Amino acid sequence: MKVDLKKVKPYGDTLDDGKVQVSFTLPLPADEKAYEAALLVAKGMNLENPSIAHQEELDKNFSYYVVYGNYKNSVNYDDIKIEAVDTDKMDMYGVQKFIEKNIKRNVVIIGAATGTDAHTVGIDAIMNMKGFAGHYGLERYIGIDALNMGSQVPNEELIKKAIEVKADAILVSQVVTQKGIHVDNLTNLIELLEAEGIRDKVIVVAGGPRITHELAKELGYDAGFGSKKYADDVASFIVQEMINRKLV
Amino acid sequence: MKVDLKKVKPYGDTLDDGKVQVSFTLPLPADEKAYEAALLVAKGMNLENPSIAHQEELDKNFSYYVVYGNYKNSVNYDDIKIEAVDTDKMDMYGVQKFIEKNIKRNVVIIGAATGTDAHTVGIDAIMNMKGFAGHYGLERYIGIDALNMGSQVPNEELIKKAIEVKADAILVSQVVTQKGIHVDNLTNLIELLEAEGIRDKVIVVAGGPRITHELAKELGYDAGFGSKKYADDVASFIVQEMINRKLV
Amino acid sequence: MSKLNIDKKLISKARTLAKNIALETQVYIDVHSTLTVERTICRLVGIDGVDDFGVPLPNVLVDYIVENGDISLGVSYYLGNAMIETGLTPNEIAKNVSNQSLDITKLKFSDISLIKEKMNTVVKMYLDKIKNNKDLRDGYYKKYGKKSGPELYVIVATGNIYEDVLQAQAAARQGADIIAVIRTTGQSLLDYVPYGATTEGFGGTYATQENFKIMRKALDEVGEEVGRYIKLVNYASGLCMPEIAAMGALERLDVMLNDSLYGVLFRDINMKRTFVDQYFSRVIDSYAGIIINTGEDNYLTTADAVEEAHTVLASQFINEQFALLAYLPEELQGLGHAFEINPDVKNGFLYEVAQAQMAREIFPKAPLKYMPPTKFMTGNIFKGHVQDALFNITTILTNQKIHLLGMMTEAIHTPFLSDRALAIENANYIFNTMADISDEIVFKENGIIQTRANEVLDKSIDLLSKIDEIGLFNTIERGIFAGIKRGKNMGKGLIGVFEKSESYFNPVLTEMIKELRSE
Amino acid sequence: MSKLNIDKKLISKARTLAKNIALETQVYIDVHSTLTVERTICRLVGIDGVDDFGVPLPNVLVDYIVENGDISLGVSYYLGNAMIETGLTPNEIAKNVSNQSLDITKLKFSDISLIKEKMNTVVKMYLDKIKNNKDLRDGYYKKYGKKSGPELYVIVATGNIYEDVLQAQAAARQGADIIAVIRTTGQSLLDYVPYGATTEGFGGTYATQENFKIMRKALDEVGEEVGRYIKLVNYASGLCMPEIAAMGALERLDVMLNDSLYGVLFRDINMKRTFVDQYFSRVIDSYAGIIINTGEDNYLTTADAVEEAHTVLASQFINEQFALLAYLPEELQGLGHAFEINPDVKNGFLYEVAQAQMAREIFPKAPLKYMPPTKFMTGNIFKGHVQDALFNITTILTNQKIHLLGMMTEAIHTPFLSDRALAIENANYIFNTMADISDEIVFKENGIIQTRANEVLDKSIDLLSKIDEIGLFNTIERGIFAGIKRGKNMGKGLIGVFEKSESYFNPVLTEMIKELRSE
Ligand code: B12
Ligand code: B12
Ligand SMILES: Cc1ncc(COP(=O)(O)O)c(C=O)c1O
Ligand SMILES: Cc1ncc(COP(=O)(O)O)c(C=O)c1O
Repeated sequence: MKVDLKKVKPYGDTLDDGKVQVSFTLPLPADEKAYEAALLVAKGMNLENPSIAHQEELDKNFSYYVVYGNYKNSVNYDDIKIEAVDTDKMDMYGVQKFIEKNIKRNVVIIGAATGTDAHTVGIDAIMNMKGFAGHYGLERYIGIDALNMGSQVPNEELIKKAIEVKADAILVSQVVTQKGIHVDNLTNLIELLEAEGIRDKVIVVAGGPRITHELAKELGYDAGFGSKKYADDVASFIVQEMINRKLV
Repeated sequence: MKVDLKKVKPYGDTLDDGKVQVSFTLPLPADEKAYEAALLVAKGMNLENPSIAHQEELDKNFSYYVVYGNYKNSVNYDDIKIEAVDTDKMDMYGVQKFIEKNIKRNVVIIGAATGTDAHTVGIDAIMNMKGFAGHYGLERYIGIDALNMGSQVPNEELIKKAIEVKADAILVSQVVTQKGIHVDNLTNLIELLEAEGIRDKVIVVAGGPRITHELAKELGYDAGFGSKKYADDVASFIVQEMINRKLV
Repeated sequence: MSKLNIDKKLISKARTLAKNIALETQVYIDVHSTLTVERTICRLVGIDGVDDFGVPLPNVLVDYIVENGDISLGVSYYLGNAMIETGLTPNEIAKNVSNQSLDITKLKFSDISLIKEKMNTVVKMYLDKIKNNKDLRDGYYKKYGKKSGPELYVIVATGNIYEDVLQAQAAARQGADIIAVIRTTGQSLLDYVPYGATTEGFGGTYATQENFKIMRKALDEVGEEVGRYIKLVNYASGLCMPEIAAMGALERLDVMLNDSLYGVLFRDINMKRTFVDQYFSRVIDSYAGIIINTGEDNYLTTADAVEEAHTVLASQFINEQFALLAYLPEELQGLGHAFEINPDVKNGFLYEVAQAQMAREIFPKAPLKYMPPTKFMTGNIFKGHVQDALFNITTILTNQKIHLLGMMTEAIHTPFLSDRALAIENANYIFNTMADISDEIVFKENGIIQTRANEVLDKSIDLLSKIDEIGLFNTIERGIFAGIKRGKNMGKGLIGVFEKSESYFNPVLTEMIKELRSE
Repeated sequence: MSKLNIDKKLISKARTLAKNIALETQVYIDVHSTLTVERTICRLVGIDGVDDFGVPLPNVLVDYIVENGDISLGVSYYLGNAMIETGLTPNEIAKNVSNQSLDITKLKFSDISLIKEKMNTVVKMYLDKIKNNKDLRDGYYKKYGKKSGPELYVIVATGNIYEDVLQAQAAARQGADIIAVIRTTGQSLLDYVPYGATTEGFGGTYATQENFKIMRKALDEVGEEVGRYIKLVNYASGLCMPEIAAMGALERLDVMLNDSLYGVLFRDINMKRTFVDQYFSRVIDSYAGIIINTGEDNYLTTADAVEEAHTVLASQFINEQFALLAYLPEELQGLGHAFEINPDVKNGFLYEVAQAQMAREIFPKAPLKYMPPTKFMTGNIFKGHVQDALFNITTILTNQKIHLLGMMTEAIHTPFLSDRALAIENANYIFNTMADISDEIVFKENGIIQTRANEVLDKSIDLLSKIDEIGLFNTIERGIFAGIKRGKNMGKGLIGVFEKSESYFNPVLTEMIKELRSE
């Protein structure tokens, strides 16, 4: 099987068949006209031969659809440039050595789940001694002073503390994303940092299950880390970025 | 909640949020570049803010995605015209009365699962005495002579028999649709009927779980019946169509 | 008949330890009040509405006393007196305080027994309203009958009460028995209750009295349609626990999340504050016939469900005793637990069954609240739907009562209309195809399930003994529940706690207890 | 230890009845042969390839004898004689017949004992090849060990053998233990076996020897990689049952769908033809160490699984006896059954468990083939995934062996790569989280499960008695299995059946039986 990387398509059971599965609800009663409307939605998703596998009434005026179809466009894989964190990944020992060799002083990192977000497990996974999934947390790193402020920390308080402890990096965790609340909250932090005139002096990193590096960059952060990222990922980034940005 | 029927969108938990769920496999390893490719597929499906909920390796060079996003187009419900069977639906007694009153002789209907298709349950549901899901089959109808030829019947044999018994209607069941085998087989029947010069003299109906009325019409059939259609649906159609087409 | 071979003596032992723990804490509770307790009294004598800045009148009044009077006497003292002096209703008094036309701290003070008498007449009026709600609910049950078997509980969380209504009604039609309106993320830390109908929230909808009313009406309507009484749930735990309980009582809510330990551990609310609040709010729940739900399930979202199962059980024992101290009968004790073992654990399902069956047998009359998998749900919605199915199986196998439906999209977003429908379908399928399974299946003598249950009970007794020794406050300070440490004098809301003066009185509490005792 | 309290005497009774039924049918079988049986002999003496019109040489040769000689003597007679006369190999002979340079019916005929001797030497060569395959397989098991617990069986069905390979290897890496290559829809009715590697099929891929070889190699490779022996399955039942069995034996397939009743009922194949074919093919399977799979599961796709459960059991008893008559030990009898009760049936899951446990206890050594829900799968893939999960649970609870994974898209299409992966994940999750459940759980004395199992057994005995009375041929004529009626002299392939002449001989069958008996 030879995939044409300039024209990658979804794969069902045969190369380039373009098969995708889709499901959605329409605010329409579950009748034949709504069935047709569902097909139109599928066609609007650029699906050829859309086939409604399932139509179900969810309520008088709501119907649910499971659809299969063949996606007719393709993706040029060779053209994809990813906005990825471009520093090298090191393990804990690597980071420690890097600090010893290149920074020669303790790196101060402060972190919190901010705003009304009460999800601490993510930021704890990054910062607490014991770490997560076999990756030790920043508190364990020799050469890093890690301060975890916990959850529901207002941006103002976080910044105050960051100034107080002379933080090199600020870690922000945002888990709740309903109605874009994380975007508002993350944007607000950057604005406050700029107002304080210290945006350039710190590395600011966002994280959470729905955070992508791309989104974080867009919002003015230096990096963003999503699921399956651990202390070593973010530590590697911070120490190298400190050198790159001459923040040592 | 007031739905704008000229601009119907999928519904997640708020009117017009456009939320849809999508899943597909890409013939690419489960890495960050493929993640990006998956986002591009989602964007190509006209999804705004696509978010990859899940990326999973299926094999070295295959990765699977579950994506949520907001469909940005909409459907004009008011504009939808459905290609639906437009005769009235009657129950068994209605059909029997209709025959007595308007046709005044027995209607002969022959049916089979054709080609290599061995699925009999569908055609049996329509034809056999006991019927299906509480709808008696055609064999029970007074005024209908129903002949079920079973499965794996070659088109040639079906036609031969139809001529022999002077069938008013031919019912074809097609359940297997892999690689479009049903389309080939259904098309072939119509060609043979035309070659025999009897296409105009019979009503030809297709059925099966993936058959839509639209598809059947396209292939030259008088009607198509999918899931949740029973003997009464097709009988109603046949007897009225006989009158419309003056085949009495 | 025990399927687990649990020694009854051990259960009694655990109960005794828990009772000691609760009684010791109650000593503290009895001599303290809080600002939200005082505001609750305001609400239960009819003070409602907001001032020009949107501040609720109960806050305006209580804060006024804090600043200008002596709150240790309690708001009732000032209110009762003002009623005598001005002849106004409590709400009129609050309004006048708000627009500064009345200074209730500067009035002439009548004899305390007269003040109490005055307050009592108003209190009775509002308590009658609550009793009336209870009767109404009982009436519905008479009319429709009660459901046997697990009750399907789903959440709505759009942020917009009107959208919530639409989805709640759809869910009821699909088969849901209980609807919870999730609160917006920030609300539990607000030291006031927002006002009016609201349409903007994040991951949930504001808990306001008006929103309660709107949803109650919608559920009564759809209940009529489907011929079932649909229970309504909201969340009291937080800085306004008793106020929200009171609102729930007034608007005929049926279930209240009401647990101080949850607030302490997961919202960093000060423990003194919330223990005091919890007591009053649970008395209100009891009076109103509201089932409480406790939050032990949450422990397992941060701590490991295999390792820390005994902390859940220990906490349930304590919560039971706190509830009993607040005159809340077992039938209203929706103790929490959860299906949160890592799906990769070998025989994990057997441990889940052991835990669930154990809770069922130890708290036989309690309408246990059983929470679905959340922590190990991922973006793989298909696998997630199966995780939820195993949770559903555990419920029908062990006769759980309040069954919170798991959503396949748990790791992604608050439920879509379709997520909820699929979840209901999942549960209904399983509850029907396995209808009599709990009666059919016996566990092997000394097998994995029995052994596990007995181990967890043993460990919980060890833990309760330790807590009994060091006290509940110290236990929390040392991070024994859910691995989370909270200081006695840390956390939100400590500032609202005060010691009652000798002549302090809470006429609502007194009257409710009097009636509850005589029942 | 029976979990079902089944009376052993009843089981023996059923076995005796089934034995009578099979023996009676065997009388017919023993005196008949068929064209595909003869072609099979050709294949097992090395005749392979196709003529210029694509007709397989075994067909060319056998058809030639039918037209020009006396087929009742058997192909071996002509072949052995021609070898003596011409000194050519069987394949060379077939080629010469095909290009009309040799007329084997017109040769001088040697003494039959010489002919037999000649044939036997060639036969031995090919049987050694098969034995060698068996040793190879045993070697792999020694190397990798055998899996305890259920084996995950998935299908590939792209129509293209190379695409199938890719998907089969992916499935093995994901955790599949057994790969079946589904045949294209038309093949079972072809009276020849297609030739060479093929890339076009509908709902399946042609079963050809070359395709078998390609897939076997691919599975050996991936097996090496994952450290497990991956079993390969194909379908023999149909008009070429023994030929395909022979091909499977030559290419080291591990499992063969091999059941005449399936062909009769679901492919309208003539019963006489396929009973004869089945006997020879099962002897081949036995000789090659190939597990057979029977098709009782299919009954429930047309008949009701609650009403007709006993027909499945009765048929299993009969199939067991047919297998034993073909020297196929219990360890190779993959008797079929299925999880096909309507999901809307109250306590349906308990009935499924009863049926599965019953099959397990009645056929304790057989590697039962357990089929997933298919009939009641719908386009609702989410619900379907849960139906499959309950099926997985039944398997781990009742110790099934060959576990055919259900696909959430069963009602829609043959499996996508991702469908298969999700199905494997579903099963692996359940098999691990419930690993020891079958040892943990006991069924209530005289509960729903026990009662159901005993009822089904009773009804199957009634049915077997009736069949014993009227004979198997008549039973099928009356539509007693799966509600499908088939006439003795109707259906496809009757024309290929012939009575053996007195001097007829089948050296392959004779030699195999000799060796199998002496084992
Ligand atoms: C546990 C949990 C809770 C616990 C939190 C306990 C605690 N102390 O944290 C409790 C029960 C209190 C809770 C409450 C609520 N929750 Co909650 N909760 C979850 C749950 C089940 C797991 C989250 C978790 O712990 N994941 C494990 C950690 C390790 O993963 P993670 O956070 O993604 O972190 C990793 C990476 O993202 C990264 N990372 C994270 N942060 C950072 C920061 C930096 C700088 C870096 C570098 C990396 C990084 O590193 C980590 C390791 O890889 C999820 C559902 C789910 N299965 O995901 C819902 C979920 C997150 N909760 C949700 C909601 C809405 C709430 C509530 C509002 C009500 C409700 N529906 O339950 C309340 C209120 C919360 C509030 N005010 O914030 C929603 C959010 C929906 C959305 N997309 O907006 C979810 C998705 C559930 C749902 N479907 O409704 N919740
Ligand atoms: C039962 C079954 C079988 C039985 C058939 C027994 C029999 N005697 O019919 C057996 C086991 C033999 C079988 C074999 C195979 N099957 Co099959 N089978 C099914 C199954 C499970 C149910 C089909 C069924 O009976 N439905 C119930 C009937 C009542 O529904 P229906 O056919 O849709 O009919 C209704 C309507 O469509 C309509 N209708 C139907 N025909 C007509 C005709 C007219 C004129 C009208 C008016 C109406 C009408 O009326 C009916 C009542 O409403 C489906 C999966 C599923 N759950 O759907 C797979 C399925 C149809 N089979 C499939 C396949 C591929 C096969 C096989 C090739 C191998 C395999 N994968 O199993 C073989 C070979 C079949 C062949 N040569 O044709 C695929 C088809 C894939 C595709 N889209 O092409 C399916 C979808 C399974 C899958 N995912 O692989 N199968
Ligand atoms: C006991 C209890 N109270 C309250 C809540 C919800 O509180 P909040 O609104 O703070 O999220 C929960 C949530 O799971 C709970 O378990
Ligand atoms: C026993 C048996 N043989 C053969 C088959 C497949 O046969 P065909 O290739 O004719 O679909 C099946 C299918 O399910 C079966 O159960």
